[in-house]
Amino acid sequence: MIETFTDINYSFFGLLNQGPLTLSLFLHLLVVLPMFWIYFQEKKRLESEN
Amino acid sequence: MSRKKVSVWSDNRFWQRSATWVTGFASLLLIWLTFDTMGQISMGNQKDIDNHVVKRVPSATVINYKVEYNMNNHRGHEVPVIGGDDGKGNSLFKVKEKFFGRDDYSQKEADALLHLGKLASQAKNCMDCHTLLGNGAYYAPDLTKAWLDPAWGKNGPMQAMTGKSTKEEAMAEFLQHPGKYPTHARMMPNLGITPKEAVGLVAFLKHMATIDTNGFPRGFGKIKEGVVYAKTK
Amino acid sequence: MQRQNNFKYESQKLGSWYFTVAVILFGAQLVLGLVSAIQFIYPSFLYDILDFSITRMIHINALVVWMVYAMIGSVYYLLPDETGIETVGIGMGKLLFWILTLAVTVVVLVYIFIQVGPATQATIWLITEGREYIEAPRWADIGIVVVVLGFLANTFLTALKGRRTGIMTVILSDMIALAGLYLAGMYFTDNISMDQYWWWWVIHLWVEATWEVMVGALAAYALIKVVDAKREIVEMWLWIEVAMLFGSGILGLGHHYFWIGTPEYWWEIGALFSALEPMPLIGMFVHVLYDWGKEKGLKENSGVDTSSNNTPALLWLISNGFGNFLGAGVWGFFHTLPQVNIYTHGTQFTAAHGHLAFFGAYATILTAMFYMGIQGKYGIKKLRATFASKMAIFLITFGVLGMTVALTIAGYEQVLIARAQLGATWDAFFVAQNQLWMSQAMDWRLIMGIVTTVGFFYLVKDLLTISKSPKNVYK
Amino acid sequence: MTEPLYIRPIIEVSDFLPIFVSAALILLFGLIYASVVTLVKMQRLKSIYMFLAYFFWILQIYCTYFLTMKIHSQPFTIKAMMIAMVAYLMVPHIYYYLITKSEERYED
Repeated sequence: MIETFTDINYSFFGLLNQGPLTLSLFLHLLVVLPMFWIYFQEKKRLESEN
Repeated sequence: MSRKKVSVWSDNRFWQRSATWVTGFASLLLIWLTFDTMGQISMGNQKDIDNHVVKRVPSATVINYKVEYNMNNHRGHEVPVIGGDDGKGNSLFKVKEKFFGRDDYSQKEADALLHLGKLASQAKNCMDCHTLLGNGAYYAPDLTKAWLDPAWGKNGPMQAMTGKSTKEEAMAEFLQHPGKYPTHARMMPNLGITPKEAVGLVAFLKHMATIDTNGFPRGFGKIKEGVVYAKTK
Repeated sequence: MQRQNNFKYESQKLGSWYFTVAVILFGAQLVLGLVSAIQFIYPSFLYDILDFSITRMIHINALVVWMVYAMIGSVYYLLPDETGIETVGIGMGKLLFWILTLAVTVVVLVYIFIQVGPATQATIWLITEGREYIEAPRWADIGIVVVVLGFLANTFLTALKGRRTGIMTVILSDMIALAGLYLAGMYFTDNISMDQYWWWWVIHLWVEATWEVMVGALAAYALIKVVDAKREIVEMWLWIEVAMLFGSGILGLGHHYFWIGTPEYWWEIGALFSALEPMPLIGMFVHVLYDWGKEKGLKENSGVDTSSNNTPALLWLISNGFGNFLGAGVWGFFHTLPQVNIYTHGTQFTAAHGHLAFFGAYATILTAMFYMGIQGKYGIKKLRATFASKMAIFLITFGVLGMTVALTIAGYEQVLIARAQLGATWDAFFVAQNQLWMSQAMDWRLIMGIVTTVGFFYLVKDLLTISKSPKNVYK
Repeated sequence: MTEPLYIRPIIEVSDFLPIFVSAALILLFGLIYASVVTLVKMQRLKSIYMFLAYFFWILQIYCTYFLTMKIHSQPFTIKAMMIAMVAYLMVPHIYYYLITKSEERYED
C-alpha cells in the first residue's frame, strides 16, 4: 500500500504523502481532534454555570 | 455538583472557539507548508546544474542547455529534461544548445535576461490573453511549454513564417512584430516590445519550460496529431 | 411622495456612497465584458486600439473593485446598526472614500490610455503590475493598503466603543485577513513559480476564504433584518460556517498548486480540502431554506402578511443560496480533482466556474445589500419587488447561467480536443478554438452577456426608482 | 520495456463527459438529499418523502463510486470515499439537529 516516493525532494509532507490519503487524513485529524477537547471543556463550563 | 443536561452543540461559545481554532490552525499549517514549498521551489543556480542537482525551478543558466520534455519513469509523468536525456527521462546536464548564438551565458547574464523577460511579461500584460503555468486568460495559447512547441521548431510553420533559422530568433521576431505574422484571425497585438525585451522574453519562456510542473500539460507536443499544421489542413 | 434622506447615521450615508460607485463599476464590468466577448467572435474589433488584454483586464479588475467597494459599503452600512453608535472616524472615512475613488479612476484611465509600458520597474510602479486580477500598479497598491488600514481603524475603534456582536467580530477579523493578504500580491520575483504561489494567496484566500466568510456575515445580518431571524441562532450558524469555510478554504488553496512547479503533496491536500469546500455551502443553503420557510410558516399561522419586509433583498438572498452552491460548489468541484484538472486547468471551464461563482456567491448578496441600503435611505418599512426588480433578478440570473453553460460547453470541447486528443500545443489550441462548438458557444456567451446587461439596466432603474413607487413601499 | 507508470492516469476521451456529469451530480444529489430531509423535518413535506431523500443519497453514492472508478482512484481511496459517503448520511440530520437545538435554546 505504501507507494514509492516519486517527488523530487524529500520532505516531511512528501513522506506523509506516500500512502493513499495519508497526508490529508493526518491533516484533518490535526484539525478536528482538538475540537473534542474544546467540546468537553465547554461542556464542563456549561454544567458548572447557573 | 449535580449533572444537568446541557447542549454544547447549540452553544455559541463552543462554535466560536472551534472556528477560532480551525482557522488559526489551518493558517499555521498553511504557513508550515509554505515554508516547505518555498524551499523546494526556490530557483537553482549554475552550481546545481554542475552538480546534477534536479531543481523544480532550475537556474536561469538553463538557457545554455538543450531542453526537452520527456516521460520520466520514476516520476510517473513527463518532466523537463535539461542537457540531454539518459533514456529514463533524467537530465544529463551536458548537451548544450546555442541561445542567440551563444551557450556560455554567465550566471549574471542569464539572471539579468530572465529578470528582463519576467518584467516584460508583466509590463505587457501577457497573462491577460495567455495562460502561464495554466493561469491567466484563455484567449491565446498556454505558454508554459511554449519553448518546446513543435510549431516553433525546425520544421514548424511559425519558424518558417518569420524567415529565421533558429527558434529563439523566430520567437523574438514574432514578439516584436506580431501584426506582420498573422496566423489566425485572432492576432497578437503590437505591444512595442523592443529587441532587447524580446530576447529577455524568450529567455523567460525557455526557463519556464524547464520548471517541473508535475506533468502539466500532459503529452505536450508528444501526440502526433497534436501537430496539425494549419496550412496542411 | 416625499423622498428624504432617512439615514440616522452618517456611516450609512457613507455606505450608500460606496454602493453607488460599486453599481457604476458593475456597469463598467459588464460593458468591458461585452467588448471582450465581441473580440472572441470578431478578433479585429478594436485590435491594436483596445486589445483583449486590456478589455479583459478592466473587466476582471472592475469586478474585484466593485465587490470590494460593495463590501466596504456594506460594513459602513451595518456598522452603526450592529454597534449602536455612529462610526468613530466618519470624517476620515469620507476622505478615504474620495481618495480611493480618485485612485481607482486614475488607475482605470492609465489602463485605457497608456495600457502597457517598457520592461522596467517604473511600469510596475506606475502603469500595471501585469498579474491577473491584481494588475493595479504598485503606487495604487500602497494607496489601497493605506485606505483599507484607515477603514479597519474606523471599524475597530467603532466596534470597541459600541456593542460588540458576533457578526461584528467575524467581520473585523475577516477584514484584517483580507487586508493583510493583499500584501502578498505586491511582490516581484523573477521566479514565476514563486510569483504564482503568492499570487494565489491573494486570489484564492480572498475569493474562497475571506470573501466567503464576509458573505456569510452579510447574509447573517440580512437574515436578521429581512426575515427577522433570531440573532443568537444566526450567529451560531455564522460561527459554524466560519469554521467550515476556513477549515476547508484555507488548505483548499492546494488545488491551485497542482501544476505551477510546487511539490506533489499538494495534489492530495488540494483534492481533499477542496472536495470539502461545498459542505459549508450546503449548510448555508439548508439554513436559509429553514429560516425562510419557518418565518413564512409562523407568519401564515398567525395570519399576518407573509411578505418579508424587503422582498427584492430576500429574492437576491435566496438566489445567493442557490448561486453559491452551483457556482462555487458544483462548477468548482467537477474540475478540481487533480486526475481531471490536469486536463481542465487553464481552459474555458475555469471561465465558466468564475462567471457563475462570482455572481452566485458575491454579486447576489451584494445586490441584496444595495436594496437594504435603499430601504434604509428612504426609511421604508416594507419594500416590495417591482416589475423592474423581478426583471432584474430574472434577466441577470438567466444571463449569467446562460454564459456559464456556453463557457462550459466551450471548455468541454477544449478539454477533449486541445488537451486530451492533441496535447496542448499551439496548434491544438487553435484547432480547438476554431471548432464550431467553440465559436457557437462564444456567440451564445455574447448573447447571454447582453441579456445580463439588460437585466443590469433594470436593476439600476429599480434602485433609482423603487422608493418612488407608492404601490411597492409601505412606510 | 514495461509500460511507464503514470501517476495521474490517462483518462479516455469518451470518459470525460461521464466524469463531469457524475461529479456535478454528486453535489446536486447531495443538495437535494439535504433539502428534502430539511423540508420533511420542517413538516413542509410529508414524511413519506424521506424515502425520496434516501433514494437521492443512494444515487449520490453510486455517482461517487462511478466517478472514483472513472478517474482510476486507488482501491483504498475508493473505500475511504464510500465511508465518507456513509458519513454524509448523517450530515443533513446534524444540520437539522443543530438548528432545532439552537431553536430550543434561544427561541423563548
